[in-house]
Amino acid sequence: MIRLLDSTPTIRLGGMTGMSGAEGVTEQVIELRLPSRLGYERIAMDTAASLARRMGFADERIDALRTAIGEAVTNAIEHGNQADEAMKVVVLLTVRPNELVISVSDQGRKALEVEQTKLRPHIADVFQRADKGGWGIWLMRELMDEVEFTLAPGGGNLVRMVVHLERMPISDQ
Amino acid sequence: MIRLLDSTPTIRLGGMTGMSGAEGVTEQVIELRLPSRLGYERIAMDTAASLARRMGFADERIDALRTAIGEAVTNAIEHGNQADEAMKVVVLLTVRPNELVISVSDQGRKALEVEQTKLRPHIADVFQRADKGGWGIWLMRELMDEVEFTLAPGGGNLVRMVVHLERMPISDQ
Amino acid sequence: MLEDELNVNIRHRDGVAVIDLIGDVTTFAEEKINGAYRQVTAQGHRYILLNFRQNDYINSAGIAILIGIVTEVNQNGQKLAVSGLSPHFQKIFRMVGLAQYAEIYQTEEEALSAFRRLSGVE
Amino acid sequence: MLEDELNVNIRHRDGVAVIDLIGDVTTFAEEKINGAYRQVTAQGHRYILLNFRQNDYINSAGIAILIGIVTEVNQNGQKLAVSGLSPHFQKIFRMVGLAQYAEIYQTEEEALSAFRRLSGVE
Ligand SMILES: Nc1ncnc2c1ncn2[C@@H]1O[C@H](COP(=O)(O)OP(=O)(O)O)[C@@H](O)[C@H]1O
Ligand SMILES: Nc1ncnc2c1ncn2[C@@H]1O[C@H](COP(=O)(O)OP(=O)(O)O)[C@@H](O)[C@H]1O
Repeated sequence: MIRLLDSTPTIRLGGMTGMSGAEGVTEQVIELRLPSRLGYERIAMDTAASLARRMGFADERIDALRTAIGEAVTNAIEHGNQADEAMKVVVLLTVRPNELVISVSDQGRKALEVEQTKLRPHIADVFQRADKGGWGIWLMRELMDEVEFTLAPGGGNLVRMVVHLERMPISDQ
Repeated sequence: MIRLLDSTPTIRLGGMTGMSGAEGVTEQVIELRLPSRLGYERIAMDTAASLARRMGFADERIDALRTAIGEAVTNAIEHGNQADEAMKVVVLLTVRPNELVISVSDQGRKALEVEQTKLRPHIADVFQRADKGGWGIWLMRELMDEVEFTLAPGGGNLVRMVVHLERMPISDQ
Repeated sequence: MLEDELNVNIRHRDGVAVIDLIGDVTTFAEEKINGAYRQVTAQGHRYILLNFRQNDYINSAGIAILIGIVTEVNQNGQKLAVSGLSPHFQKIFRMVGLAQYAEIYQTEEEALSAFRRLSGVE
Repeated sequence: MLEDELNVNIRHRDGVAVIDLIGDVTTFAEEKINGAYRQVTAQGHRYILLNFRQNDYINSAGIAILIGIVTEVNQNGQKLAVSGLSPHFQKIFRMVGLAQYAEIYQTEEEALSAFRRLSGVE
């Protein structure tokens, strides 16, 4: 796997020894900490897009990633951190040979209920409601390969999303 | 100053209360932690460029910033952290009403000598040398408004660079 | 950069009210979009085109604003179309179901000729 | 994306060896650039054009490689020109002093016609 990363021209970025596990799985982690102010989600979107581009993701996957990470960070700012600018949103971008893992965590001023993570809004119903929102989490689920909600180590809300690189792995084992 | 930030359409990003000092100076800090592997400086360049663009910097200032931060992070990776991928390069981007402050720190596996921070290479001399390098720090100094070398809190090397936003400050004091 | 703000511009072409959305369609855009819609509605327009600019940022808060517009368009018996969306946002509009209530066209011209056919038939 | 790698391509136009540098000019580019230079030198070329692609990434390690090329160009009595640099890198080439040893042209065509005038005079 190390060889795959290093011989692939698209991944000048790939990990070598970074956080090697027992199985020789390699990954590299980028951490981004943002103030809880709307607008800063754009920085997370651009950083993730820059990374995904260099990993070799197709443009449409990058667009999907931009939208998903934008929604996750916006929720962390608005809901999880209640737009208290002193609170940080932490974005971890983990580069693996065949996937990019994105985790977005907040400081949990407001807890995310499990039911809220499973909503599938229908536009015809939404017309009847005063609040036309509620599309963010559903969009993340639709656009990413894996989406999972857990508690962050510090007690906040954490969304973990995975996008797979659609490239055939050439295993050297 | 708060008013300036909030009334300026180009700074949807500007700080409000983030790290307010006694004088009411406001700033917002973005932190980026990168693995010490060449190539990852591109992520720092793209993140800083994304931020600078939203702050309203002119394209040529953004190009200068990209080059300067790229050199600083490359040095931190190659020299300060000796390309040990487990070591982190920490980039702090501080958004102020009229400037962007960039600090890049490494874990100091190799100390940066004061004389090295003051070199002004001349190409005619460089032709005679086997090593044609040594342009990085000089480029940072040429391209940024302020450049300063100190020790990082953790003992590593720290470069602090400032770029001024060329927009007339409208003080409300 | 001004791209971070939404600028709204209203034009009238062939009996269609064209609302250009230049910039990002997020929560900050709400007043401007609703204001533009109310203005063309007060002018009695039945055909409305929301003309986006490729590659601008639209998020779920922006989608909620657009669903609000569709709600009123339906109540007021108007016809809404959209143009200028990137393929990514065309896909998202389809996923959300907005495409059932507002025809999606690549360009303003395509949307206008579709409105012409429609007004000829009606 | 392949843009992260440097691709080098050698063409011959009007007696000039044109070396296209497609991609990033950083420490990883050293072998390819030096290899291309040695190849055209072995072929006896006197006029060499390094043709960059606007907006690619060039860093100080790339500049060091180019200074290495200039050193050899001077020793071998060749003439070097560059084209395709963005305004930002034109500025940096001037700051570094590279512009004194390699004429900077906006486009390949401008560089080639300058070489034509030069070879006519010599
Ligand atoms: N990070 C979070 N912390 C706390 N609550 C959250 C978080 N993310 C989402 N929620 C809750 O889940 C709901 C649904 O989120 P979402 O689908 O993104 O739609 P919207 O943000 O438009 O309401 C939110 O209204 C909020 O109550
Ligand atoms: N972050 C750093 N940590 C330790 N040493 C450094 C650091 N940055 C620069 N240096 C030293 O300063 C010298 C000059 O740096 P620079 O001007 O960037 O040129 P180059 O990296 O091409 O040698 C380097 O060769 C290195 O010895």
